[in-house]
Amino acid sequence: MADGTPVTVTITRILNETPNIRSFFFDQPFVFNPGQFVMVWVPGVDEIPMALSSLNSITVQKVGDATSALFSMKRGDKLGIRGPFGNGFTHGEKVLAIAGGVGAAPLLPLVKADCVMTMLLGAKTESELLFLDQLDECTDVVIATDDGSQGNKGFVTTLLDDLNLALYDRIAVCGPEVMMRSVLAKVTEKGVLHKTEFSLHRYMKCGMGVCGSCCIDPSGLRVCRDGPVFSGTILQKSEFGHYMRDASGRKKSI
Amino acid sequence: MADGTPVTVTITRILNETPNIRSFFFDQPFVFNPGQFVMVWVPGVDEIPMALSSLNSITVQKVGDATSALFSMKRGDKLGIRGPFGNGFTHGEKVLAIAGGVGAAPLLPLVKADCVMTMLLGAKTESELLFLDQLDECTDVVIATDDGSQGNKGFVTTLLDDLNLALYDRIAVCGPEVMMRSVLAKVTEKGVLHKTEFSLHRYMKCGMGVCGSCCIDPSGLRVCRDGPVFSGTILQKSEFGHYMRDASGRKKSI
Amino acid sequence: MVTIRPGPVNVGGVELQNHLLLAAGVLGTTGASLSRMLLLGAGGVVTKSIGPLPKEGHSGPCLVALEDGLLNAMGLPNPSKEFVDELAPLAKKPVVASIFGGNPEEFAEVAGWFSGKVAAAELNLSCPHAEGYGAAIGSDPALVEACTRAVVRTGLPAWVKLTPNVTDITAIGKAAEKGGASAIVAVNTVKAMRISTGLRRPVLGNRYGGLSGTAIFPIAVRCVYELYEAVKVPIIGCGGVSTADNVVELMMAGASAVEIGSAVHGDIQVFEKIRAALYAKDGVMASEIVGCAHG
Amino acid sequence: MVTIRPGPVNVGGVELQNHLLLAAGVLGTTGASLSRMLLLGAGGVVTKSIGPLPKEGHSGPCLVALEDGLLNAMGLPNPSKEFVDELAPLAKKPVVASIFGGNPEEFAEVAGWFSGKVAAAELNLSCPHAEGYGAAIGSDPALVEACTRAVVRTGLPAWVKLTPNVTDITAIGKAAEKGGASAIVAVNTVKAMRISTGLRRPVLGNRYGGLSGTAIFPIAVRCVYELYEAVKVPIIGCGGVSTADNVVELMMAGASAVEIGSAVHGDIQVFEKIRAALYAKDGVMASEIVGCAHG
Repeated sequence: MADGTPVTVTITRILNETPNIRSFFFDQPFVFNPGQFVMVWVPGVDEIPMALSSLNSITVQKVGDATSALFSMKRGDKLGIRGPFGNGFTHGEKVLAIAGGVGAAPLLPLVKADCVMTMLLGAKTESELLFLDQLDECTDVVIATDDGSQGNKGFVTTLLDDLNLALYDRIAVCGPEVMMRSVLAKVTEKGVLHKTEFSLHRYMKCGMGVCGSCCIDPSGLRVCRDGPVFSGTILQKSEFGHYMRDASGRKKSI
Repeated sequence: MADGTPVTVTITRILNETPNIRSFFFDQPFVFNPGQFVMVWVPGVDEIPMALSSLNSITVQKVGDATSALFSMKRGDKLGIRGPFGNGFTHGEKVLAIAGGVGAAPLLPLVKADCVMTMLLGAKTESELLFLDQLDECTDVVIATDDGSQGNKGFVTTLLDDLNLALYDRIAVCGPEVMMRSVLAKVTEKGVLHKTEFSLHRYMKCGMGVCGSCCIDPSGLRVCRDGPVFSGTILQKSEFGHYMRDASGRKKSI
Repeated sequence: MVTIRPGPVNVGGVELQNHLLLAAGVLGTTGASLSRMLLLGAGGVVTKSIGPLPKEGHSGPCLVALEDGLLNAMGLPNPSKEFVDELAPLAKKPVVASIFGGNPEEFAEVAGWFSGKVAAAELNLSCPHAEGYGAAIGSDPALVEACTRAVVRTGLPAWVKLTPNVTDITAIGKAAEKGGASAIVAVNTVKAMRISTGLRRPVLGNRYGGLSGTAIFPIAVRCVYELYEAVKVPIIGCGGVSTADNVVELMMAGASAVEIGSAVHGDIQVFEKIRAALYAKDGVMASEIVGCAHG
Repeated sequence: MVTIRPGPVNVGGVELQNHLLLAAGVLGTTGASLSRMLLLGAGGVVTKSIGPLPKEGHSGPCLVALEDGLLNAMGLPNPSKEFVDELAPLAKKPVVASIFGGNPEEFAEVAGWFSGKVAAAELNLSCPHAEGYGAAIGSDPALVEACTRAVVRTGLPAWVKLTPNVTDITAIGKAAEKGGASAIVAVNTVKAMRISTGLRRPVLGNRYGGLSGTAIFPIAVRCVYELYEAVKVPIIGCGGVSTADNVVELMMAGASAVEIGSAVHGDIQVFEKIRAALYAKDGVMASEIVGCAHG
């Protein structure tokens, strides 16, 4: 179908990236900007937003019904893909990328686009560091793990203290919202909030700016269409880091 | 509306061309090829196919309900126009045009396009010769009237005998079907059938090749879309000159 | 794209040349026009709807093109019995006579004229803009059943074309099946209107009309899908089909064949084009995909 | 183009800032989103439909874009009573609460939560894809009348949003009027389906959904036109409006105001753009064109 209905793709390869994260490669490429996402339809289960980790792959952490169903799929199985949707990261020349956990997925194409000078990569433990080899080939990676099994012990945020942030024109952040909120506090403190963009996760139904399920307070901006990438300035006085809404629209704390 | 629904036009001028024929000029031009027609909607009455006699005019003979209603309209009144539709005349360099009565209407723009060497113009009587002055300015007009009140006495067909038909690359014909059928016979006899095109009139409902009310036998070609201009070759073994169909689809003799 | 292996197509008692039929009301006014459409790749043709008496139809405008469809109110113009002669050159061809009437007797009368001369009769119980005919009858299950039965008695396979302008199309489909229909055709046009803001009146002479074309394709898919779960007789899909993938989609919803109408406005070669894209020697059996989107 | 002279707009008991309302189900899930749409030029906003209990809605896909419309089956996701708090910052603004329930009692209960806090309640008697709600109730005149009356008793002006998926929409409109409706909103989405031929199943998680957008505009015009000849209460047109001329067309059909939904998919600035094109100091009075395409 030539319209906005799902494109059928066939899974060509499945890579175990970490104990809990897999990449699914499919047989059709999607032209996209780093940070854009697609709606992934797992037939008979549900449809979920996923960042593209390359032209023809998504990288997924097992967290719920749909991702569990996805993890049970095999090479040759089919998915439906709508998109890409959303805005993606603003282009920069000298980018600092900050990722936590599966948040490295939308940042990998940014790194491969050869504009990222430094990447701060965080995870709970060594085995959960996502895309380390690929990132290492393209940029200067600095690592933090909660348990200190590799790199700095502690949160990725702490790595910011050792950098000269004046070197960078953009700062791109993706990871768990608690981690992103602490990055937001840190960049505010360091006076570089205006350079910073965060990729948000919110429950979304339509993915194209119509249903309103992913609107954030107090701006009413739509994560799926006006985002998912927002400037730190917009997020500072917002629900970001405090609460989000579930499928019914009820607020839940982060 | 940007689609194929009627364009509303306002009548800016009404010209009495002959005792029974008027031109209605409107406030919007329509880009067209000579021989194409528009569907003219007389609000509250009916919609009828009419040749464009210029970019912004139709020239109409009073023959039925819709044309009578049109004749009662005044400057400032509004019409709906769909089209232009149909194919129009094939381009030629040295064209002979043959018109009978109101059949001069679609031929006028052809003459004004400066490709008509000679025009044969016929009517019942002098006062019914349509567009004589305008035609005379642009081309060599030869006249026939049934009553001999101007030009040759008799049918326009007889004028063909005095012409060297080898001079022309195309012959464009429009007029009453009986007259056109006799032209068809004459050009066949003279061996120039292949140069000849006739503009047909048939009852039509949709004007755009869907409903089938104007299809001709035996080809099934649609006058509104495959025509209204057909080569003499196509028409020779056809219903042309013999019968047509009424609004219900029943055949009626010509 | 899913392609279909060529093979014999027999639907609702009619042997078709492929899965694509010319829909009623489109280029079906003369025998010559129907012949042309068969030559241009239609696997079967349905005639203009024929009624008990000649009708001239509504005053114009009768049809306008919208961006994504056609809006028409022809008013069932037809030459009545005279039309039978039009079909003489089409003997043995896959021609289906569309018929209408105001009651079962009229349906039987008109069907009788065509008995032995066409492959089937398609009951127009669905035209949304002709008072006392079409949808006026087609939204009443008891009348649908009675009209269908009356036509079945003439010996012709009875195809029943349904209107989508009802609260529950499956109730009408079941009534047609009960009356002995050989096939159900779903759907006719959707009742609609456009207004000329310049002239401050509806654009159609009849004011109300029927919407066809791509705009209604999702409605046709839904109706075919609903009917497939409600009736056992074959369903012929109709409504906004303009590509081979549309054909496959309607078949997956449950259609055994499809009718194509408005798409000839875009391109009179549409049958040939869809046929070329739809069939392939290494395609799937049609029976594999009919209704496969269920369950 | 016909333009309208700016002036006060009071429809169905609600003072609007212009003739253009944000339709229910579109960007109406949070108070912030509704505020944004008012800032972006909507003359009034209708909330996401709120029901007696929180609902998560259907599994996805829930909405797909077609070439000429949107197809959705959200499944009435809503936070229920918690939603009342979302509207606190919108006090005195032209906010209409869309509400649904499975019976008159539930409608009354939900309407009661909003009494005094919104300008009106819009009864969703028309959602085509939620079992036991919406169109399941909205195709039964007696239930429509009872639900309307139950909401009227809460003191809120009751707007009743109708489904086009019925044989006769005027019967439903009359029932709403009899129940005391302050306005009728016509129409909700048209029941439809698309199938993924690649995946061989309906594209929506709920299989069936509702079609909106330009595809259904001619159906909306027809329904408004029919209702205008059947009821006396004001009609609010809805369905596929995306231009100022569409607004004028629905008003000529009989609408006193219009709701706009799917067009925000193309452009979230659509209210501001239509407003800029629709109003002019030398325009006609709105009252001159409402229903002018009749008679």
